[in-house]
Amino acid sequence: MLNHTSKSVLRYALVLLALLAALTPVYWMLTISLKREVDQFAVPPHWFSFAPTLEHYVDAFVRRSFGQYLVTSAIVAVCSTGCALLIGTLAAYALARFSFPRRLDRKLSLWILSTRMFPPIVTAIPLFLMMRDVGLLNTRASLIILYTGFNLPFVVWMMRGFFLEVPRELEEAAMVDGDSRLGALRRVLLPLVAPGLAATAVFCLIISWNEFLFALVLAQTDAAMTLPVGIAGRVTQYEIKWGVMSAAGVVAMLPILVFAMAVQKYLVRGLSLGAVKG
Amino acid sequence: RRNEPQSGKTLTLAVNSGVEGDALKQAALDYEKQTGVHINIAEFPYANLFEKELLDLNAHTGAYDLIMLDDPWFPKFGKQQLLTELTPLLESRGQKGPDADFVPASLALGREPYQTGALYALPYVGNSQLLFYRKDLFAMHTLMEPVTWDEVLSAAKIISEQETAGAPGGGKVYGYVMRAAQGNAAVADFMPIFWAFGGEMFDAGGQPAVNSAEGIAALNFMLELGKYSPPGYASFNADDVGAHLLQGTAAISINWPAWISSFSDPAKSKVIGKMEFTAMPGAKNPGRAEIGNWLIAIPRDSKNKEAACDFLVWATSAEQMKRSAERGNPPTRKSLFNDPELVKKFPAYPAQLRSLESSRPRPRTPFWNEIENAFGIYLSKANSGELSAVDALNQANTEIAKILERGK
Amino acid sequence: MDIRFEKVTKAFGSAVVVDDLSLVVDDGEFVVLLGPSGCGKSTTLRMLAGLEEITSGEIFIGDERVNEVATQRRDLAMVFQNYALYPHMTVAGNIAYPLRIRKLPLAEISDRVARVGALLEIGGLLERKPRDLSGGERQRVALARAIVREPRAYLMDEPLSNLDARLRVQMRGELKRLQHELGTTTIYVTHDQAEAMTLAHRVAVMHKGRLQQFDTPLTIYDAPANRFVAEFVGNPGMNFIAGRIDTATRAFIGDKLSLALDTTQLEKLKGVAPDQRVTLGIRPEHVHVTTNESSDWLPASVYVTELMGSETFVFLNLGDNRIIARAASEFRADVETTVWIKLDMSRAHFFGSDGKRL
Amino acid sequence: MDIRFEKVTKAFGSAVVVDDLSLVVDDGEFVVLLGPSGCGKSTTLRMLAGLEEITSGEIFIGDERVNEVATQRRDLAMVFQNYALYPHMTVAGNIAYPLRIRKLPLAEISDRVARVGALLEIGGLLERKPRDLSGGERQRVALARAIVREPRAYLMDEPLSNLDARLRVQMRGELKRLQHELGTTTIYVTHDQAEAMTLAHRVAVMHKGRLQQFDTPLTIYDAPANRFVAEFVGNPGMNFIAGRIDTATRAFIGDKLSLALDTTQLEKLKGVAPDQRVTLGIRPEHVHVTTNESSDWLPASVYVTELMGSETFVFLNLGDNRIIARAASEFRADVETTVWIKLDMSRAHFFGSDGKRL
Amino acid sequence: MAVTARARGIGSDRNLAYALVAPSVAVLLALSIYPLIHAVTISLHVSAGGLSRWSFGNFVRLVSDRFFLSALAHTMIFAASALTIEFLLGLGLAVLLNQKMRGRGLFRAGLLVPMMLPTVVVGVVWRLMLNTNFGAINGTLQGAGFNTTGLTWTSSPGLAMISIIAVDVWQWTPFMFLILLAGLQAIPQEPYEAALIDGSSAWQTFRHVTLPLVKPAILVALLLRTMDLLRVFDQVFILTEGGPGFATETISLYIYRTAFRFSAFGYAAAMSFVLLLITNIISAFYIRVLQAREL
Ligand SMILES: Nc1ncnc2c1ncn2[C@@H]1O[C@H](COP(=O)(O)OP(=O)(O)OP(=O)(O)O)[C@@H](O)[C@H]1O
Ligand SMILES: Nc1ncnc2c1ncn2[C@@H]1O[C@H](COP(=O)(O)OP(=O)(O)OP(=O)(O)O)[C@@H](O)[C@H]1O
Ligand SMILES: [Mg+2]
Ligand SMILES: [Mg+2]
Repeated sequence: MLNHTSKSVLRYALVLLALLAALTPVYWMLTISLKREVDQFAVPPHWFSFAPTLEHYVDAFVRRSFGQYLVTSAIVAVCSTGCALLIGTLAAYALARFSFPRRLDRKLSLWILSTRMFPPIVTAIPLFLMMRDVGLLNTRASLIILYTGFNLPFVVWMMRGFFLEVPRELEEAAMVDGDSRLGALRRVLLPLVAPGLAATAVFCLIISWNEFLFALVLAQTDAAMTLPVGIAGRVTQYEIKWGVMSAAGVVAMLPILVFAMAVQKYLVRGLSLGAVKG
Repeated sequence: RRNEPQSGKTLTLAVNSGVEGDALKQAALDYEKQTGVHINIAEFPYANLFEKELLDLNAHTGAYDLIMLDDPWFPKFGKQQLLTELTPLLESRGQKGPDADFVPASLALGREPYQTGALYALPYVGNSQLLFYRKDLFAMHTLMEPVTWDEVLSAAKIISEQETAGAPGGGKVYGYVMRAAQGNAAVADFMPIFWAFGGEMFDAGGQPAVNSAEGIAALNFMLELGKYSPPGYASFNADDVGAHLLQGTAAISINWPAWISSFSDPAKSKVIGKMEFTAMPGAKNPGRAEIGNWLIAIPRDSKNKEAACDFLVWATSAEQMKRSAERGNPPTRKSLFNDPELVKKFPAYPAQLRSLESSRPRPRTPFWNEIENAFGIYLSKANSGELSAVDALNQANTEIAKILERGK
Repeated sequence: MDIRFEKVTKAFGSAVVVDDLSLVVDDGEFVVLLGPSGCGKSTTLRMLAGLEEITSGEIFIGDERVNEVATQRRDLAMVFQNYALYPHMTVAGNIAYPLRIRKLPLAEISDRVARVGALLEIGGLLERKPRDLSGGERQRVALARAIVREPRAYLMDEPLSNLDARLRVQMRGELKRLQHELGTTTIYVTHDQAEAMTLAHRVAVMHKGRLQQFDTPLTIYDAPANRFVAEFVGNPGMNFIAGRIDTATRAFIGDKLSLALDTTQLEKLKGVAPDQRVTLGIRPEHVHVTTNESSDWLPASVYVTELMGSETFVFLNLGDNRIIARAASEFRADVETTVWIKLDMSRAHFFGSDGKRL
Repeated sequence: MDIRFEKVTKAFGSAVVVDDLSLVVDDGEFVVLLGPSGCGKSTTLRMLAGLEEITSGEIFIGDERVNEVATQRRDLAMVFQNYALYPHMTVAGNIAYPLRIRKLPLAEISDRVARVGALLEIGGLLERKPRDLSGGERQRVALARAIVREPRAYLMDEPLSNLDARLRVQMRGELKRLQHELGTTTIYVTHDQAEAMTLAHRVAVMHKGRLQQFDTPLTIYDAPANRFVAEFVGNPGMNFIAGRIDTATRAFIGDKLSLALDTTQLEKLKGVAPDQRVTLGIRPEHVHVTTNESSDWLPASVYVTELMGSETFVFLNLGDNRIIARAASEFRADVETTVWIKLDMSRAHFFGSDGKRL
Repeated sequence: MAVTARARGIGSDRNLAYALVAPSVAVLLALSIYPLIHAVTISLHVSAGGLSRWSFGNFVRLVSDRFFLSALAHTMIFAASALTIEFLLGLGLAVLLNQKMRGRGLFRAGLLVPMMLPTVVVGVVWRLMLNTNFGAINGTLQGAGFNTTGLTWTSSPGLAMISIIAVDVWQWTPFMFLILLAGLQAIPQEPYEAALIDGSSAWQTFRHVTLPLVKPAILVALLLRTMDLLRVFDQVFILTEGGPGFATETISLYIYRTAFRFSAFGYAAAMSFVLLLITNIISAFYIRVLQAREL
């Protein structure tokens, strides 16, 4: 309450500083995507005044098939995020709410986590061979499956933590009211962990959206080529196509940004207010 | 002709995303129009293309009917028998082999063993290093086109010391710009000097000999040259070098022909018409460039070898290669280097041909990647001042020895 | 639906909180669970609801053994001691929830919600979120959520504890009516004497997880099975005077006092050995007190008086016993002064040294 | 430390929940806030504690205007109606927290915690987490956390609501003693008649956010300022009989009844116009009832009787008035039978049509 | 209050529990078992002159491999520094943006942007900005009149490490921020009111109420971030390729070269197991220290 204003001024100052730090490079990237090569290296750099050109965007999305990569990326990201959230949340719920015999739940949680510890570089080849043998090589399906796998540990651990935070009474009430466990999960628990769910979703989406190595290994033709691989292709043997990469980067960023904007409103104060006495 | 390519067929190409790939892409479109054979191009970053192809071919997926290879990769593919021998396919077309128009140095790259062995790939892009320099500055300071490394050094010295504000935008012009990033970059810029100073990777017994007296002299010379290079060159790659040249902040460098067209592109270049290109300078030995050709081969597991071969022959034919040349890729055919139209467009072609014919491949060992990596790290360390030339080369030598040891 | 607990025990780790509980609640009966804080009342309800696993023993609803039956299939309605409202739903949403799950037609749902809302005087709050409610309002929402359905049984854990006296009397009446109309078996935890007395068909008194007495309210009050019940039920609880029975003088001999016993009482107390310690219990309302001296009344000194408005509690020192008398609201007496009291021996209770009623 | 509310108003959006409240609590005074559920008691405490912004008006603690003072610096201790325990701390941790942050020596902390724990009979639970406690135990932890300190004032929001009668009487005593010893100003919200009567120096009765009466418990009980107070305080509340004053017959005339008035009363009622409606109020304990006919008593028919054990409430139809009489526990009468009642007119209250006391 | 006692599996529920975890377990098994077996076998093979045989050679080679050891060291330095900074910054921002303030939504979304860019792009953009001679940073500094000689960001061994740490911090602090914010949001209001009443200062409240209650989120954040940091690949690969010299070579980079460039898969796998072991130890440590309640 006291010196309310001065406090909030300070707060704004700090936040804006952080924003500046976060967004300057992005703005720079934006300018690069609109600059001709000569201007990109100008010293001192042109932050604001330069002759903009859409050349690089045209190059990326008209001359090259980045448009198609974008679609593939979108499909893969959305599907894998969806799957991961779905099955991961269920598992998280079980691990948070049931006590398995012989501490099995503990072991499971740890194992699930550990699947994320192995460096992907080494698993890439066996997975490549696996996909070859099941005939999924060079398909979007293969990427969806893989990314679901990558995101699962995260989803499970994240959501498990949030479930543990929710007063158990609420669920009990739901079940006494005759709701099935899953019904209670859907109608009571999930709305209450919306912040966690939102954060998790954003993160999963980002991971699958930007994954590079496996996309590279599993794609054989444009059929399954994702945006990051396409973008990386602009680092050529002799030069780096800064403009095209930035242009693609800008475009790649937008969908996620929109999504983040959309879900961030769920990042609101936890709702267990007034729920239970104690 | 017996196997007329029947339309409706599909070929899949793995190409390097870059000018070479783009050229082949264009060609593919034309080919499709002509023959109705659909050509499916898969572009991959240069940094990963090798791994990608190796993995895929080893896994026998048969996904690709044709692949582009940078020549240093070839020994690995050759040794592991992953490619289709071309001669039989050519003979089945009534050719006894590749025609004589190919530059021998380039064609030799596609044979395993080198020069003498069976033919597995045809050269498509005839890169070999050139010495780039700013003729305007050279003229200004009354300097001759350098033919020895010492001349390069003194020229670099003079320009560095005098052109402190000569760059567009008023910056300093560095006499020389080299790339000493670990790995490929450092090695590529070092090899010409190394060879010119009489160094050899391996002695007669096949043992590593980079730390020979000549080697040490060469590296010391490189460091000397480094004094006139922009700060931080120890981490430079081709793009940094290109940027410096295009921005007019450096006067001399070793680089690849692929850059030549850029200098006349106003969207990129601040030095239009000021660049000159020439063959490698020499020292104790005559100058020899490192060759860096792009080859095209047919994987063993391709299911359309015939059709693939048809395309290969077509794409490397004189008239197609001319189109690719017009798109900025140095050819691998003598006839094209001497083609008046092209020479008019690319005045450096004579120089390039000379350089190409006298060029040397990187040592042809399947462990080249590993060796280049280790060697490059120490070269880079020397250039960044972490190690003295002697220590760097000694350590490099032992590492290389280890690698060969493991290979046995 | 009748409910049976058979030798039910619940232990958290080593701590036994419900101990060998056997209890039969008849169909349509209204049973009140009474007991000190922490004696295991909520746990008992929670086991019945299937929210706590039963350590040993069996629970039956009707003829069905429900030990392994999942909560949602037991079809019970429960008012949680700590409300457990759904914070993200409006009051209406909270109340409607159990109906929505049963896929009732929307019209009926809103209709029922409105009715219950009006009944519990929260009709005006239906669109609020729980966090915008007062304590008592929250409690009423919790109650509403339970009574909006017609389950096999109601379990209510101190459903009125946060309501004001007036509202509580009123709600009490409504619950009684409701339960009477529907005839739904109800188990009801309360700490409020009046609720227990007015609502219960039978009262079960628990102590340290053990059932002490299970009988009609009046019996519990007028014939407590042991000292604990006698002291716990009634507010203030029963007075106790230590002493022994002297068959010779046909009297109860305590510290500095001797109280004559009538034949029936002597009959009851025949079994008691002369030297055995006996405790006499008598309720405050059976201790008559007056300020003006009167023969054959006992003198006692006033320790303190508590004015309740409607009545006055007089704390007295009688010998080395401290006893409480209920007096009219007009009664006044200064501390330390001597007053005269009379114990209505016809209403006296006697307990053996084991605390059991004699 | 004395506490002053001056014209304090609190509105949530458009809803005014505390309305122009002015109240002065003297230093060391024990004030009980009484009022129906949702009348604004908790909000009042929360404003005093600085947990709710004040919409208008001023609050003073001592001479300091605290409207803008941050909660931490008001140095008050509060028992929250919903406990608000720290879920991650043990009981001991919860109780110790206010001391720990005041950097008291560990020895003293543990010593104090132990003392308070013993006092509230949660000594055995100190190592438990709140989630492993029963409702009453949680409430006691909340209480312990407040009384472990010596703040400028205690704010207690129904601190005993979930405790059993016995424990409540006991805690009541402890709180009274504590407050007496420390002389700490205390504002205490309760719905329990007995607590209000026994603990309070003064009782503030609120209704719909407005202060109705602020006076000593007995005054509140014996001279309620208006009908609301009269009905709200007392359990069951006061009986009301509508009628008018007939100065000629010096009597109160109601439906089928006429009650003689004495001079003092007539004095009081002089101002009342003959035709003006007047309400007579009389408390159940001042309605004497007997089954055996007696002259000059009024006949009334029994509607229902409620047996409380210690006493019996008799609901009667007197003309078209429903009145309640308090009778001894032995009193029995069947429904519909006629009984005879006598109103102790000396204890009658009269209220004008505006509900104000005459 | 957050009641987190575990539901006692009642009857059919236990089967439900298994049914719920089954899909996740299935997917992860499918994706991890085969690769693991594969990795174990190849790591226990060395190929000498064409034919390969069982041997511990790869693991023996580890201890004598200078490149490996220094790569390990680099990775540790990198991970430790980046993690610390990211955690502190992320926590600070989360706390900052946890309170109500106008435009909070935009700020939050804005702060997440760095994480949304494809890593390749991040690498490239920073590489461009950090460029010693043409980079925006040095350029702007010079413009502001600073002397930037010596600020050869990615080009000198010392600065290069700092540069890649800085870039990682820039890109991944939002991750910490996001998770911790979500964690903070899940904390109920009541304990805070109690803390105010008990007179605890903002800091004390943070220390004694907020931190303990947000532990689960912290745990997850640290765990996942650590794993990813220890496996860091893309950024470094684009930014410095491990250079100059070997200054910023991380384990993953080295594993990558070994596996793909030099086709020494066995040795790469062997190195991976070391990394796996380290990650395991660290994770176990976190869990022991931070596990708010029984797992
Ligand atoms: N999860 C638990 N772990 C350990 N002990 C527990 C747990 N839950 C409850 N208890 C203990 O069990 C006993 C009975 O708890 P219960 O809630 O049934 O009491 P109660 O009769 O409802 O008391 P109240 O009237 O205060 O609500 C209490 O002493 C409590 O401390
Ligand atoms: N955040 C809020 N928004 C809107 N109305 C509110 C809010 N909080 C409380 N109220 C209303 O203010 C009124 C007073 O609330 P308060 O909690 O002070 O009541 P109370 O006297 O404590 O009642 P109880 O005895 O039931 O606790 C209630 O009607 C409640 O609905
Ligand atoms: Mg309870
Ligand atoms: Mg309240």
